[in-house]
Amino acid sequence: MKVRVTVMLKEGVLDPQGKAISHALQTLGFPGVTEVHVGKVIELDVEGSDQAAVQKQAEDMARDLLANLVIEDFKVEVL
Amino acid sequence: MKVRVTVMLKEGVLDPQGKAISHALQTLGFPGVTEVHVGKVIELDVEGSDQAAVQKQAEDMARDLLANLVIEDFKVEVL
Amino acid sequence: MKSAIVVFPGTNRERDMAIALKRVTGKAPTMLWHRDTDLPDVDLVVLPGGFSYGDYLRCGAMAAHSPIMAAIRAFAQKGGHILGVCNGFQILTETGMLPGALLRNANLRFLSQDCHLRVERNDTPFTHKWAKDAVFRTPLAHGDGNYTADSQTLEKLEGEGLVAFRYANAKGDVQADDAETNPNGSINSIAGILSENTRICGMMPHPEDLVDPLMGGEDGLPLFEGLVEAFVR
Amino acid sequence: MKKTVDLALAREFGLTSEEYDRVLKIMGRTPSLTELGVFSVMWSEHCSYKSSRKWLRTLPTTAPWVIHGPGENAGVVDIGEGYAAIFKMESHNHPSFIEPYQGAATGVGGILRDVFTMGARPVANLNALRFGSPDTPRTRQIIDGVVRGIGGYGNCVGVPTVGGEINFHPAYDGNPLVNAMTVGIARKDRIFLSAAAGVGNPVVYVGSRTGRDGIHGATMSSAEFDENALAKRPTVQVGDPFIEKLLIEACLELMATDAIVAIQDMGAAGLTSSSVEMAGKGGVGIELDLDAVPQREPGMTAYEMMLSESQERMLIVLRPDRTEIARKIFEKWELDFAVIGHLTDTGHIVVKHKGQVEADIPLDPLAEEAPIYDRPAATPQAPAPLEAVHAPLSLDAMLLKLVGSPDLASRAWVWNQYDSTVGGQTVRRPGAADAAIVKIEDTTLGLALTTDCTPRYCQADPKSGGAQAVAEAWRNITATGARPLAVTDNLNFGNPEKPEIMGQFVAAIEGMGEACRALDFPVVSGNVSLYNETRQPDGSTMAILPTPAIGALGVFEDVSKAVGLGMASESALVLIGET
Ligand SMILES: Nc1ncnc2c1ncn2[C@@H]1O[C@H](COP(=O)(O)OP(=O)(O)O)[C@@H](O)[C@H]1O
Repeated sequence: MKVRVTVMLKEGVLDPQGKAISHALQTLGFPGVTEVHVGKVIELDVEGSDQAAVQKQAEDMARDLLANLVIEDFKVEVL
Repeated sequence: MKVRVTVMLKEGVLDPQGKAISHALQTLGFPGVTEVHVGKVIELDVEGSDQAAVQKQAEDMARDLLANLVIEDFKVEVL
Repeated sequence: MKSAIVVFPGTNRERDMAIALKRVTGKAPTMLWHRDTDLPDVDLVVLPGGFSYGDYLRCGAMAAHSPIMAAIRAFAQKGGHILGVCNGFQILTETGMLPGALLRNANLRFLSQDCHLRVERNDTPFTHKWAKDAVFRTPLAHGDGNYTADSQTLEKLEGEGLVAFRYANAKGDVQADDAETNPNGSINSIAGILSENTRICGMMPHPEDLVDPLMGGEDGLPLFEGLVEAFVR
Repeated sequence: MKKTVDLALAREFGLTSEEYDRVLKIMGRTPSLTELGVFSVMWSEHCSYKSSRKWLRTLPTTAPWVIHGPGENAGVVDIGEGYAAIFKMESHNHPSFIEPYQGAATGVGGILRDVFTMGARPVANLNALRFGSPDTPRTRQIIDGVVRGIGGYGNCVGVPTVGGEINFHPAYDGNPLVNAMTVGIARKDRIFLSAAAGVGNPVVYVGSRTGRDGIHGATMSSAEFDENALAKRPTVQVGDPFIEKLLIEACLELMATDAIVAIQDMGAAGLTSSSVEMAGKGGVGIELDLDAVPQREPGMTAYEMMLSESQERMLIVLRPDRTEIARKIFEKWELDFAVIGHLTDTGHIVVKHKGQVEADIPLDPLAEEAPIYDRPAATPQAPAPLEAVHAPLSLDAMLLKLVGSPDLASRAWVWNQYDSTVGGQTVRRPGAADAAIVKIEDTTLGLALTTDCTPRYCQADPKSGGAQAVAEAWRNITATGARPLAVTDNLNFGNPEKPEIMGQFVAAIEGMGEACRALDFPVVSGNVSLYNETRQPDGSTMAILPTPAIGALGVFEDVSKAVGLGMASESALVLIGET
């Protein structure tokens, strides 16, 4: 099954990338952009056919490796 | 409006990060993972209320700056 | 030779480059700011190394949209000479002035070490002080130097002889799948390429950091001496 | 976050009941939350050196070539031809355990600011690292993150990382040490200090915006805070080396004008310590209007802004007629710039927010009545006799074992991730000499730089261990041909409230002082990191090995005479000294 894990910085954590991109967009002539946040997306092919089990396994993977819970939150979607 | 731009390496472009993650997942005891792809997700707050116009603007931003079409594909979702 | 160096926010090897250029021309190059919209009358424009805009998003992506890049594009169209080193190379690929792209190093780490480069042709202003197939040592320092291009582009580069430098061992042997000699994993061990008219050169390593015996050698000097000879005026 | 200010809260903030009594006496009333926050950070071990000050005073700090010793943001020594070298070492141990990459990265950022604040262009970074056993996965993760973090920050700001040292010992399993050192160069008549002057002069904030980063970083246990806020509130500061690079260039550009009266970076306890220290040193008052502070998040309270540890920020007192010149420079570099207050003649720090006075504290007693402790120190026990060492069966096997041991193995994996050549002045890169060597651009001058300490010696005998660290640094510098000039230190120890730890601390300083005096090698800056202990499963705590890391600097009049380690063929090998 295909799984998508999205990892974003926690609210309130400085996001230097987002800041720099929003700044660049302004000067590029896209003035309407107010906030930018940058995160990672990790797409996985996981063996198995039980949606709940795959979801659980992906959450474990996110906690153990894919996200840094000190500064990041994650979201798991089984596609 | 909130917009999410997802940027992934094109198929065929080497993705050492994906490989490293899939390897690390194996050694961490997640044997069932076969393929891993890593990409970026950029969430933007864009002024405007016309869904189509915002979609178009985000696509322009993606083409101009957020993705490098030589190596990357992108997808725009107005949320 | 009259030369200019472009400084973007986050550029950090402009001083190294200025030292190298001054060493061969006897005069300090003009420093340009990324917001400038005109170029002075120069023979060579250099995009130096660093982390323009923090290299956030992608290396060189935001600098490629700086105001000065329009003037640099026009300069290129008129046949001007441009050297892009490290971040400068990344910026040139991001603008499309050179083909291909630079990905994360294959081992996913920043690399700071010496490497050896083999000179692939010596009939360009950038390479003519070396013999063809000469090998020279130079430092490299980057996290995203893994050159890639689609097969069509690659065919063209190789077919038209637009590869300037390849990573090699000290004897000049090239082996793309060997991490010792091709440290960042570049396709075909490509370290530097040329535009079709051979007037734009982009390369990842830093010959400008090896132009003084006190800093460990002068192996990078021929690049700069060659440029000066190409523009005697 | 409405909290009643009382002894219980003061305790949560890390003050003792005696210290809280002192606060009440100084204020003559119950302090506000913001005021309590200011006292607690200013009187924290980190800012007040309350356990160590008495002993630090015993170190030699002067020599004819010392321009500024301890007390400024960094030490300053005369290196000739009108130039000064400015340098300091600082720890980021705890943050590097919580989040190794960001902890180490912001450690590098912090020490860079201490140096360029004084007018120097940073020319070299070094580090001194201690990790637990390299075969545990957690330690490997920490090493990886710390090394990436040091590289990630240093490489981006474009300051070469030219040297350092690494040791391993299980005592650092839960408490790695990340000590970072920066060396900068300035004209010796263009050095900038932090003492504010000139009643009415504007106080200016530049750099990144203020967020709720690391608010309880310095003092308090976070658990006491309202759970919800905590989950969202980052305890870890994230660094932005790109902004730091712009800040360096903008500050140096401003420093080339005559606009600056005083300047100080916002380090631990950010706005509080910078404003209190600048005003205190200058003997003036200061009034801040927090509404003007550039903010990253909406709804921040005065307390949060005063205690935020957001990175990449500086506080500057300007000549009033130069404010516009300064504003233009920071606009050019695309950095936030805001006049957030002015100097007064009241001798108080007054903090206003939304029309309210949130804090009003007399500065003299805040500094002068800061606690200082003479903690009981047990004399360290004589080192235990070593077990007999048997002659190895095979010298070859022994050599292999030594070369393969973590403490002696090649560090190339580490330094190959650090840009050591940016700047074009690196004469000897890591591994090429006993000390790193950098040239001073446009001169024949050069600097030899090293960091040294052998914790297991300090464990066995803190006094000789402290002396040995200084001596080793001195030897590493002289071995390159440079003349040793001065020392910075980073004293990493356990809990000073334990007499045996305090004993280690006192003895190590005694040893360092003796060696520094004997070698005419003064200490011009430094940092103390105490309470480096980890709770064990059985409830006891384990302290790190006593680790007084020494950073040292020497000068070459003619750097082309420097010698390295590489042996030319047919050269003779001479051993000097008794074996
Ligand atoms: N953390 C580090 N960062 C950069 N360089 C390092 C680090 N650790 C060690 N080095 C370098 O490795 C070399 C050998 O280190 P070390 O064994 O500690 O030297 P020494 O015995 O001279 O003190 C030196 O050049 C030192 O600067």
